[in-house]
Amino acid sequence: TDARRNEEKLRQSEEFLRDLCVRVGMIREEEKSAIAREIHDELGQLLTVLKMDLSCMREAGGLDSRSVAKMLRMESLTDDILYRVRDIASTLRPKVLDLGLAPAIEWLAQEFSSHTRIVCRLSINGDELCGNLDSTAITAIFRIVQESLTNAARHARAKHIDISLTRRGQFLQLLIRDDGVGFDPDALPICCNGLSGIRERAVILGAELRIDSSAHTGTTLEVLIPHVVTSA
Amino acid sequence: TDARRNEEKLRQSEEFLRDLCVRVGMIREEEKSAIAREIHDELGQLLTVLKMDLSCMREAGGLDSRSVAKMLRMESLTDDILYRVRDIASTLRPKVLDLGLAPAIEWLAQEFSSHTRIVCRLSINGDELCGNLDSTAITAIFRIVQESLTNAARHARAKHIDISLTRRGQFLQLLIRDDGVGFDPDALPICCNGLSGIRERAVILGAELRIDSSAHTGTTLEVLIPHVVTSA
Amino acid sequence: MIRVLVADDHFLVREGLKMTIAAMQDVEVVAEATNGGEVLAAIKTCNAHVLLLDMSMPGLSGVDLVRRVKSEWPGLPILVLSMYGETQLAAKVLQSGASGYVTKGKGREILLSAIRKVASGHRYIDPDLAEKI
Ligand SMILES: Nc1ncnc2c1ncn2[C@@H]1O[C@H](COP(=O)(O)OP(=O)(O)OP(=O)(O)O)[C@@H](O)[C@H]1O
Ligand SMILES: Nc1ncnc2c1ncn2[C@@H]1O[C@H](COP(=O)(O)OP(=O)(O)OP(=O)(O)O)[C@@H](O)[C@H]1O
Ligand SMILES: [K+]
Ligand SMILES: [Mg+2]
Ligand SMILES: [Mg+2]
Ligand SMILES: [Mg+2]
Repeated sequence: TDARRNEEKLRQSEEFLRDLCVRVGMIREEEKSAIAREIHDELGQLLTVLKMDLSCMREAGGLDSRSVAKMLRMESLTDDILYRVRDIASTLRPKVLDLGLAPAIEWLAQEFSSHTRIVCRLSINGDELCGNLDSTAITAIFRIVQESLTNAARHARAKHIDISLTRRGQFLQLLIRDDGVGFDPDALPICCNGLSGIRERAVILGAELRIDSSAHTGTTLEVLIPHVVTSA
Repeated sequence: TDARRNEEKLRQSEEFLRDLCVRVGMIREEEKSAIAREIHDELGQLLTVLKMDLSCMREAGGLDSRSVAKMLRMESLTDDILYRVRDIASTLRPKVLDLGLAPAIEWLAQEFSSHTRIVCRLSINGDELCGNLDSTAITAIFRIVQESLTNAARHARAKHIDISLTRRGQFLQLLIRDDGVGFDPDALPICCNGLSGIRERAVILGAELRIDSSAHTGTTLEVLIPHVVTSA
Repeated sequence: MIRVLVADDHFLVREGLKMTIAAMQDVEVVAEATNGGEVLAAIKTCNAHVLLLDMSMPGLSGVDLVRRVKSEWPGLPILVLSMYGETQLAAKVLQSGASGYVTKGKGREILLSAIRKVASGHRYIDPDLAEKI
């Protein structure tokens, strides 16, 4: 019975930690979207007003040419700041996530291809299923794809990446495959955050995670997301 | 032996989750300081430049009084935006954390008192010990104090808060006590993030956490941080 | 003329500071620096009366740079310009040997009084912070 009690204690502590982990992951995303909203809405708004004030004053006329040049400079400075604000906000949480998983992944793949010139092929067949995912799950899946693409670009020297999202019985299967140089998933330095972020998201999704990688085949990441998650 | 194996599996999974939790907490803080830095270094600097441009143009003279009024309006708008930028960045991660735990908590208490008019008494005696804390630990302790103050302000209707940090043998003891209405720590709604954030930080610190609360005595939060954490 | 060495890693900020100072009757910019190393090198040659110093630059910067400059050039007043408005930071910077602390975004008037004050051997603290200290 001593062993029993120990086991029970351990199970409880495991449960506690799992809850905590899910909770923390959710908070992190909530925090990010709150900051993104604040930056985007508050700063964006105020800067837009400033921009309009500047243009108005210049267009009202009555300024000498040196002053007009200065005003133009300030307007373009304000544009730069606005651009940085949008950029920071969308890095924190892309607005496109509100449209659902398929559009968000399409956007991501498109951005990725245009920045890296790596060909990115999409196949999303579980779309009916995706419609049922709650926003926590959508964000978690999105972040997994995002980090996988970043890794492929930074480490794999890949030419092609395939992303597929398919229904498999009770599961939604996410596959991300690159044709790059591969690596040994069991011999990783502990300094890196990307893969543990992916693992954290898998825990949040209650999903199974598999990483296959070798120099010949490149890297394949598979996430099996139970259907249960989708009814929220 | 079956029980043994199960127990071992459970323990591994517990270990995995604890690691993950610590990792995720660290990433979250890193993310926040990266955004804070970006906001300060990029947005803050550009806004400063804009402000200088505006002031110079106005002070150079040659503008009619309507234009001067408009310029003043834009300058004060820019001040507002700068103020928001500072505020967002310091909510993410106050720079004062770089100075160490004692100054950071002093700053927190000062800001808190001036915003809420709740008296905040500090007693930091473990300062020599604090000097040994690494930045992860300092941030975790800071966040615990921060959330406790927020809770006291939002829920406790407290008049006074005492914060103390004292050496207790092999431990650093953090106490946060308010004289408010109290609550039942065992009957909490699951919607809230604050206390689970505190729990998460305790896990990161490898610390023991105790919450005592009743309508008579207010709320006391105790965190016992093992000395081990301090040698990093 | 008060001779000022301007140190900031941000190009546009340096330009802005130079423009602001250009409009001051009794102040002139005699040299610029974009990091700690350049600051230390420039001090040797430019015979500045005031070092106008950005708090965060790459490499040696902030409190460490203030200490270093003070130990080598104890007679050179340092006026720190910073994005940060926490009083504890200002206190720390002043304690490390700086003569003044001003948060960025303040207008020409404040910058001018601050430069004059520290050039004449006095201290200057941002009015927004002074009331809190
Ligand atoms: N698709 C890939 N192809 C080749 N190597 C990879 C791939 N994905 C990951 N790796 C290897 O695994 C390591 C860990 O990846 P991880 O994402 O955890 O960290 P990182 O990308 O190095 O840093 P970061 O914390 O910024 O993500 C990488 O440094 C790289 O060596
Ligand atoms: N110092 C306190 N005094 C009285 N009640 C408290 C105190 N701290 C917490 N509580 C109670 O415990 C609950 C949970 O606190 P917790 O910080 O987890 O969530 P919250 O403050 O409601 O929301 P948030 O997620 O924004 O923190 C509160 O809603 C409140 O009822
Ligand atoms: K001048
Ligand atoms: Mg990575
Ligand atoms: Mg709370
Ligand atoms: Mg700088």
